Amino acid sequence: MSNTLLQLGPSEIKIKKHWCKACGICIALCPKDVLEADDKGKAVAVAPEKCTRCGMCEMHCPDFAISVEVER
Amino acid sequence: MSNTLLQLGPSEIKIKKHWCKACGICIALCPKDVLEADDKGKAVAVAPEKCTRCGMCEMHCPDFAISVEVER
Amino acid sequence: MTEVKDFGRLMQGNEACAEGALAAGTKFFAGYPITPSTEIAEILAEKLPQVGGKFIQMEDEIGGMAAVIGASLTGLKSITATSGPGFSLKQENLGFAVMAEVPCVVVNVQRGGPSTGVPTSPAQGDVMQARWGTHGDHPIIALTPVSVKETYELTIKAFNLSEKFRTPVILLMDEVIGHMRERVQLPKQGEFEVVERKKPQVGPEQYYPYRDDGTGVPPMASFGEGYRHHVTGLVHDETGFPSNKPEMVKKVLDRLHKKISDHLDEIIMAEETNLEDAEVMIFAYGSVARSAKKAVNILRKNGVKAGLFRPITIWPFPSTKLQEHFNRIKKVVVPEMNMGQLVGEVERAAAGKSIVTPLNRYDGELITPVEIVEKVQEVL
Amino acid sequence: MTEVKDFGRLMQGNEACAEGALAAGTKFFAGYPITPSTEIAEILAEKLPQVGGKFIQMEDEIGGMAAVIGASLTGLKSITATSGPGFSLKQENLGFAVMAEVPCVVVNVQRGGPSTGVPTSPAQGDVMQARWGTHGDHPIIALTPVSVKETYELTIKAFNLSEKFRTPVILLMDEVIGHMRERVQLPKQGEFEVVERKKPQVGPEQYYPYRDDGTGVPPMASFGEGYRHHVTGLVHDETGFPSNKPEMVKKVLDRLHKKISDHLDEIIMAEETNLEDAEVMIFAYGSVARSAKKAVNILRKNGVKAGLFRPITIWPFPSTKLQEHFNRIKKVVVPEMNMGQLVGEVERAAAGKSIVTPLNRYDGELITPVEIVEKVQEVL
Amino acid sequence: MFAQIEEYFRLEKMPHIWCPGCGHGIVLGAMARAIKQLGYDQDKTVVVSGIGCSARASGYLDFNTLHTTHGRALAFATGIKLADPELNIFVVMGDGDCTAIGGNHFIHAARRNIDLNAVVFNNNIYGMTGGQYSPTTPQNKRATTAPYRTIERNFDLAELAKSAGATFVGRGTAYHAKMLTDLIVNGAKNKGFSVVEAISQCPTSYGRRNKMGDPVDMIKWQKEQAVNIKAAGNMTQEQLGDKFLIGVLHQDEAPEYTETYQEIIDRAQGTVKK
Amino acid sequence: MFAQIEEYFRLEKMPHIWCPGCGHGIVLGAMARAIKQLGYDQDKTVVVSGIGCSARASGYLDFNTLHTTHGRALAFATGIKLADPELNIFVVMGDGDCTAIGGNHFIHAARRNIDLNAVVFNNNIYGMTGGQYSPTTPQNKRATTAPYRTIERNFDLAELAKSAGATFVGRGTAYHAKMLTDLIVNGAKNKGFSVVEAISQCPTSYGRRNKMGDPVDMIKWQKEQAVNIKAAGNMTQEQLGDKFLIGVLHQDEAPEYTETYQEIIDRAQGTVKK
Amino acid sequence: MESIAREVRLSGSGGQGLILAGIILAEAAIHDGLNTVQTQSYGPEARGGASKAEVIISSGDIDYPNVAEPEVMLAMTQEACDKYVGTLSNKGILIVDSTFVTEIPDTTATVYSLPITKIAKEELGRTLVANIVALGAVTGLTNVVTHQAIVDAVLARVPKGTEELNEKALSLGYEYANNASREFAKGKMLQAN
Amino acid sequence: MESIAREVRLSGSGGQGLILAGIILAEAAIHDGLNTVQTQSYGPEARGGASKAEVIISSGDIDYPNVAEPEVMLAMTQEACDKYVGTLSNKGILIVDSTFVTEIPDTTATVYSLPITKIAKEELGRTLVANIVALGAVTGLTNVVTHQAIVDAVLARVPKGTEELNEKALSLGYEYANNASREFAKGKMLQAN
Ligand SMILES: Cc1ncc(C[n+]2csc(CCOP(=O)(O)OP(=O)(O)O)c2C)c(N)n1
Ligand SMILES: Cc1ncc(C[n+]2csc(CCOP(=O)(O)OP(=O)(O)O)c2C)c(N)n1
Ligand code: SF4
Ligand code: SF4
Ligand code: SF4
Ligand code: SF4
Ligand code: SF4
Ligand code: SF4
Ligand SMILES: [Mg+2]
Ligand SMILES: [Mg+2]
Repeated sequence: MSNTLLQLGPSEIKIKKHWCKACGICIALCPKDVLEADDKGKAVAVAPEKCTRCGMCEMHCPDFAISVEVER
Repeated sequence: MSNTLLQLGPSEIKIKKHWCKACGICIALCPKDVLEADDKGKAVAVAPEKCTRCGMCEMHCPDFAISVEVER
Repeated sequence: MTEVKDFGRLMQGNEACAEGALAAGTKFFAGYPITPSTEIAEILAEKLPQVGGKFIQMEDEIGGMAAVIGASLTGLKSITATSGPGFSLKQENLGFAVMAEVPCVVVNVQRGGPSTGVPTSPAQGDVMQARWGTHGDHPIIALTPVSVKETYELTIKAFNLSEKFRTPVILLMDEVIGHMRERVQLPKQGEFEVVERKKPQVGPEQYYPYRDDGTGVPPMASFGEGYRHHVTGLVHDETGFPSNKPEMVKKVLDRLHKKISDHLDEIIMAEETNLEDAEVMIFAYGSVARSAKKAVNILRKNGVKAGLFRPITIWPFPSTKLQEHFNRIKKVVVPEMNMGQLVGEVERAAAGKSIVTPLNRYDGELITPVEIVEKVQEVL
Repeated sequence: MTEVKDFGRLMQGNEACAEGALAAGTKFFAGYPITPSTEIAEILAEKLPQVGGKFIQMEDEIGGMAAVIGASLTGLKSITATSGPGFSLKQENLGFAVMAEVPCVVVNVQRGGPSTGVPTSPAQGDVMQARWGTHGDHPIIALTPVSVKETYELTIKAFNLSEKFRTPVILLMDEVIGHMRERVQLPKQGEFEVVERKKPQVGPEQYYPYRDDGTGVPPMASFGEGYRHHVTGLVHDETGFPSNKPEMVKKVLDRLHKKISDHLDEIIMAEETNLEDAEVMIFAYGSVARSAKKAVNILRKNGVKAGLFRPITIWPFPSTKLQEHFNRIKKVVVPEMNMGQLVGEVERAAAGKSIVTPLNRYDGELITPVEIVEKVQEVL
Repeated sequence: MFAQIEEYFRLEKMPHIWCPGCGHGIVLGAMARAIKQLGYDQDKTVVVSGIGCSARASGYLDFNTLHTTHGRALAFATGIKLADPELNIFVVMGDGDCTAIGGNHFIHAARRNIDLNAVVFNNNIYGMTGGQYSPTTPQNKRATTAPYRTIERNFDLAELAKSAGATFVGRGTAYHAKMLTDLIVNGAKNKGFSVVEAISQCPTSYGRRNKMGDPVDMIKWQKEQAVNIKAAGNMTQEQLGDKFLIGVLHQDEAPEYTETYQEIIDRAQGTVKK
Repeated sequence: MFAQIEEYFRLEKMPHIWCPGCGHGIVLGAMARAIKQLGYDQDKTVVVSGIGCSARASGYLDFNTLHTTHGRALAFATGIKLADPELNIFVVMGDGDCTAIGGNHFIHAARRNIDLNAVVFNNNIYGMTGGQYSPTTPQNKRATTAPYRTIERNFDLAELAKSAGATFVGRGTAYHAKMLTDLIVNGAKNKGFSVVEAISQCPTSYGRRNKMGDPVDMIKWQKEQAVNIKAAGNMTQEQLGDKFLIGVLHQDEAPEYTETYQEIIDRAQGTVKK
Repeated sequence: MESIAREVRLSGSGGQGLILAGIILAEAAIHDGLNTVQTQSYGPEARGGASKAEVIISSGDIDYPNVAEPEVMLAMTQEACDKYVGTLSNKGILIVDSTFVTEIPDTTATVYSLPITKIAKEELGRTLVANIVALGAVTGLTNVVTHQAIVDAVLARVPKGTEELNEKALSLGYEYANNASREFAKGKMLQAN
Repeated sequence: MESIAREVRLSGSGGQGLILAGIILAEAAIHDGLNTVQTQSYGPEARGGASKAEVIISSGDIDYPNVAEPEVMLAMTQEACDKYVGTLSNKGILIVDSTFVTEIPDTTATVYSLPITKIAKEELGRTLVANIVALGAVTGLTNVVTHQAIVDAVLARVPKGTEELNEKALSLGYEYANNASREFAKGKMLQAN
């Protein structure tokens, strides 16, 4: 995966607000501080440009609410 | 047990015929050939004088039919 | 089991059950041994693999019932067999099969209870348990054979009803029938009906596993066939997914019951002997009906107009069939090898119109014809 | 549970059950959690050790029932609590307790069935199962509380009957009663009867654990007290050892039933409201009886002479008490949160004398007073 | 990308009803990704579950799904697998489901080495019924039925599975979601009974009562307490302390049940001599 | 001398109804001799059994005896022991009783380390119901429900007990009756859950069908196949072959359940602080 | 003894402590020497989703234990408000937590919109006590129980050390309610956001 | 079709093969074109203790399946003989294996005492076939089934390779019975020990 990284465009972090339950896990586990909580505690991508597409957020979201999409 | 043996009188091998089911185990396990089967297969002590009171017969009789008694 | 000329062959009741299951096309047995039903398992352990079927001895009766339901979900006709204590253990999953509408046949060869009771003696003590043993409202079908031959036939019938109505069917034998051997002349394959469950006629997208198609019984897809769906013991809607909306709860429970109660004609079987002119009815089932039949003969010889009503289907209870007679027959004797179970249903059906007298024996011995004769003479 | 002035306190039904058990002197609980009965376990987990008692969460409901029987054999008053699926699993060992005559209390807080059903909704779907759930003929006592206070009282009563008659007693609650909280003013210790099981009055040599001493209930020695004896679920003679002699089988089963049926006066409880001049009877129990009571009030206000028969003991069924009224009251409405269970017994008792009309709701909602009122108006 | 596994979900049932921060969703994701990797045909894949919060997993997945009775999932699954050995079967169980009421079916499925893939969502508690202790709750913890803290020792699920006969035993955590996916993949590839214990967090019924903080704290605890079995060899007993091992804990060869059963059929049908 | 243990028997129930040469009688004798050695008060001793030929043992012994339902003996016994920890409890089970239907109670009693003494009469078959295979029947044997021979692997009862948490696990045979007695004595002395597996012969339902000869042949087979664990260390894997080990197979220290429960009572009653 | 029963519904989502609030309200009724029955919704919806606790208060016996047409309804989430408002009595009172309930449903009931959770958060620093604030508001607006009774009931239930906080929460709710009440008396609906 | 049913009881102890004998006898009846029902005692007593297999043979239907008052009874142990003789028909036939039955109970039935097991052991070298010898005797003395039928039935049931042995056993039983029969005809009871 990591060797295809270079060929990929900037990542788009999709967050289904309706599915997000504001648990904070993605925010805590993102190594690049890409994510923050909104006033209801739900995740927002505040610095998508820093994202390395490591997948930590997506893999650990208990609610399938966050998805790191890649534009080709 | 074995060191009290010398002080004991001759052993008496009691066989409850009514309990014996003629399985042959005691006969087979007696190291001294003390026991034999009667015509119905039930155990009889044919050579009690050879008995060493090892207890094999009694301990292995599934029917509690044989008991090696010791006269004091 | 040697085939002998044309006179038929000697067969045991439990064997007839196993053979009937094979004749109905069963390909799966899971269970746990228990007297007096074990022979059914033993025979199927040998014969199922011969026809490419599967036999598994599970760790307990609960597992046996579960595995049977699992196998049926893949499309195999499946059966388990047990007796009293095991029947009690199967109750939770039996209810699951009712709720999830999974066809299967559960045989209970009744022995003396309660508890470990008298494991090797006959009884008819699980009759009410067959109806009410699992928690919650549920319909059930239970059949009681009177002979070795009928055991064969009713095992097939049990499968047919089970497949047709997507419901577990109980074959409620008793130790006398299970263990006795008698001469039987069995119908050959092709001479009896074999029903297969209804399959979906639409594509997976249009398939609703619990939608009433008008018959009350939704078509059933097997796991692995492309009709991915959800099966649960929770109350569910027609998609199969849980719902606790009051109207859905009512809807599913209503359909579960109606699919049975709307087809009583097909489900209810009873044998009536000498009832046309009878002044007294003997109501008896299972092995006791054999004694009753003999009692009727004796009574008739002695000038007493006795007749026999033998329910073959005991659940649903054949009230209507029975009530037809209560307009005329005012005396009913109900011999049972229990402390009085089905007699309660007879009384209810009689609704005060006929006097219902129980005759109970629960000491592990089959009621004799003479006992019945005497009881009839007593009530007349 | 804070004690407030003299006005009583707020208490939940399940809590009242736990408190009633403690008041009755229980020292042992074994069970397995299940909605909606779990609070009973949770409260006893906290409170039993405070009084030197024991609580154990077993690996399953079967084990819970078994452990309770074991504990009772050492002399401790013992209780287990469960709901539908767990009640099904307890059936085999419940039958053991009947057969071996081991006192214990089994609580079933009914939820929607069959199978997993609607775990959090109320129902009265296990009423017939309470009577017939285990295999074989067996007597049973089952009580149904109508309120939080009565839950407390009936839990004590259940222990009393259980100890007195050496038999398991079922406390058949429903989710409404189990989970509702209401103001209660409970009797204080000393203000209610607490029965202890009868102990042998003779020495171990003269002790027969299953010999009728004239009361039908043999004295019971505890394990460890010097009265070594044998306890089995097989049919046994008065020494406690297995016997399958027909006359012994009959003898033990007869005594098991007679010890109950000879004491119906002590066992059967029912509340009668406004029945003296009633032209229509509502027969209701458990939470539904609360709606029924309100319905009676409404009907009376509207000039309809309605009355309520509320069985508190549902098993044994209070036929005789009920029949007294059927000479006069010709219309009976039986609302139940099931598809019609106890109504069958009412019909049987009516024996055609009165017209019995069921009113069933099984969608997980409590029947409302208005529904009952309407049904009564319909039948009048 | 969720899009890659989206097809495995019944989207109309989402969002699921697990609590915020419940680990079960993470474990479910690992399962879905594993099945993706395995490339199983959806129509030929079955997910069986018992009863519990974990057991709800079956309802969210778009396979042939069966939500059974509490504790009996493996027994139902045994019937399915024996009846149709072509099917790929995953069995989702909670710790209570699997090791309390379902303990017997668990050891017997292991003994038979039947080709089922058990995924145990272990949150050390009965989540669904509100927090009673389970056979995997460690000692000295609080639960609604353990107001004075638990005194019972907990099962080592992996040890139990191994001694009963399972031929693949792995343990992962919600935190180690990637490894968990791999464990499920490898378990599925094992022809025989495979157990993957997935340590999951239940903030609602376990974490709160045991002062384990919020979901984030709980998942971080998993990170800290878990030791990869490959690294464990170089650690002293002291260093290990009360940490737990993750990774492939046991792997073994043994005949698989449904395959051996086929031999019986062959013998019975005379294809092969008895 | 039988006279020494005679008092422990209900002589009026004898002779027992086990078949000629059935190993269960030998194991029962070993139990009685062990209790003699332990010097337990008859009134304070309880024998609980399940259902099976083995389970009949309770009826022949003059203690407080309880003959329960099939598979549930340990659960009944758990109630008895917790209710009255003063009682010495022996739990007699058949292999089917203990490891098939009763498997769950077995592993949980072990996990709790409750002070019960399980004696498993293992004849590798369901004797009472006439010879169906059990979870301890070795592979490739004949049984009424295995007309094509067994394909399931058998449990290693001792391994299972150990991994579930039993603190004393021993194995003996009817042939090694003296050692069996000692094992039962040592198991009883262990404060915690003890398991003694007693290999017994069932000539009627197992031996005959598997051509193992008469009872004498079967008991000699035990002599030949059993290897004392103390001697096993000096043997090669080859020498061991399919022989089995006897002796004390596992011993361990752990808090006993009823003792720990007493601590809960103390805490709840405020004797000790929570 | 026939008498009028007053029915109160407290609704919101799982974690808002409304069941405790219902229990306290019922206990307050007992302090007042009244009869009371408290019920609540169980089930999956009790965890997340809309949930409710209901209390019936009466000087007479309470037979039918369910609330059919409550006179008073508290709604602390939009979902709960929408789901449960339907059976509210026409002449009833609806109290919504304006922190979460932004759309007032169509109803003929009198509506009070109070920023309950906001009050708890901003004036007390603890959203946790929103339920107690709500209790203050409900009792202040309806007098289903006396003020002393609700104070006593709250104090008897809350953990040691939090008495002051809770009493304050209760008072705040009471105050806001009184203001709202007064303002309503002036003939306009209060939107105290 | 009403017709007389003939009831036969074969009794002895668990290991003597009497259930198989009962099955064979019933199958012989089928060979004769008759109806038949076979039952047996199960339970602890079936293993050790006295046990029995019973056969009813009739040209008509057989409803009640139990043997109440057998016309023919075989007893191959003393215990079985004592236990079951009571219900033997007064005019019935009792055939005892004199190898084991040494005390003939008080009975008005006609008694034939034949050394069945001894014959099997001494003349055939296999006590195992005592049950077949017994069948020969029973059918020889009673004609409940035809000779051909019993021969066919035995041959159909026994393991391959043992046909000759079993046929011989059957014949021996038949012969002894005929002799006994003849001797009985001479008016004295046979004690062929
Ligand atoms: C026979 C039966 N007993 C008890 C229950 C109640 N029950 C439902 S889920 C559950 C335990 C859930 O715990 P676990 O299996 O660990 O799953 P989790 O909810 O923690 O994921 C229990 C006891 C039931 N449904 N059926
Ligand atoms: C619930 C239940 N299931 C099945 C049985 C039937 N049953 C009685 S004993 C037994 C097995 C006996 O085998 P084992 O436990 O090994 O004891 P053994 O007879 O070999 O000593 C079985 C299956 C029963 N009594 N109860
Ligand atoms: S993919 Fe990794 S870096 Fe990007 S937002 Fe998620 S956790 Fe952060
Ligand atoms: S992990 Fe998922 S549910 Fe939790 S905050 Fe992030 S997006 Fe929301
Ligand atoms: S005691 Fe030993 S030597 Fe004596 S008879 Fe018995 S086995 Fe033989
Ligand atoms: S071992 Fe016992 S039963 Fe067997 S032959 Fe010897 S005395 Fe008889
Ligand atoms: S209760 Fe626990 S396990 Fe259940 S959904 Fe909530 S967090 Fe998850
Ligand atoms: S069947 Fe087997 S276990 Fe049972 S008594 Fe006979 S030999 Fe012993
Ligand atoms: Mg869990
Ligand atoms: Mg065994």
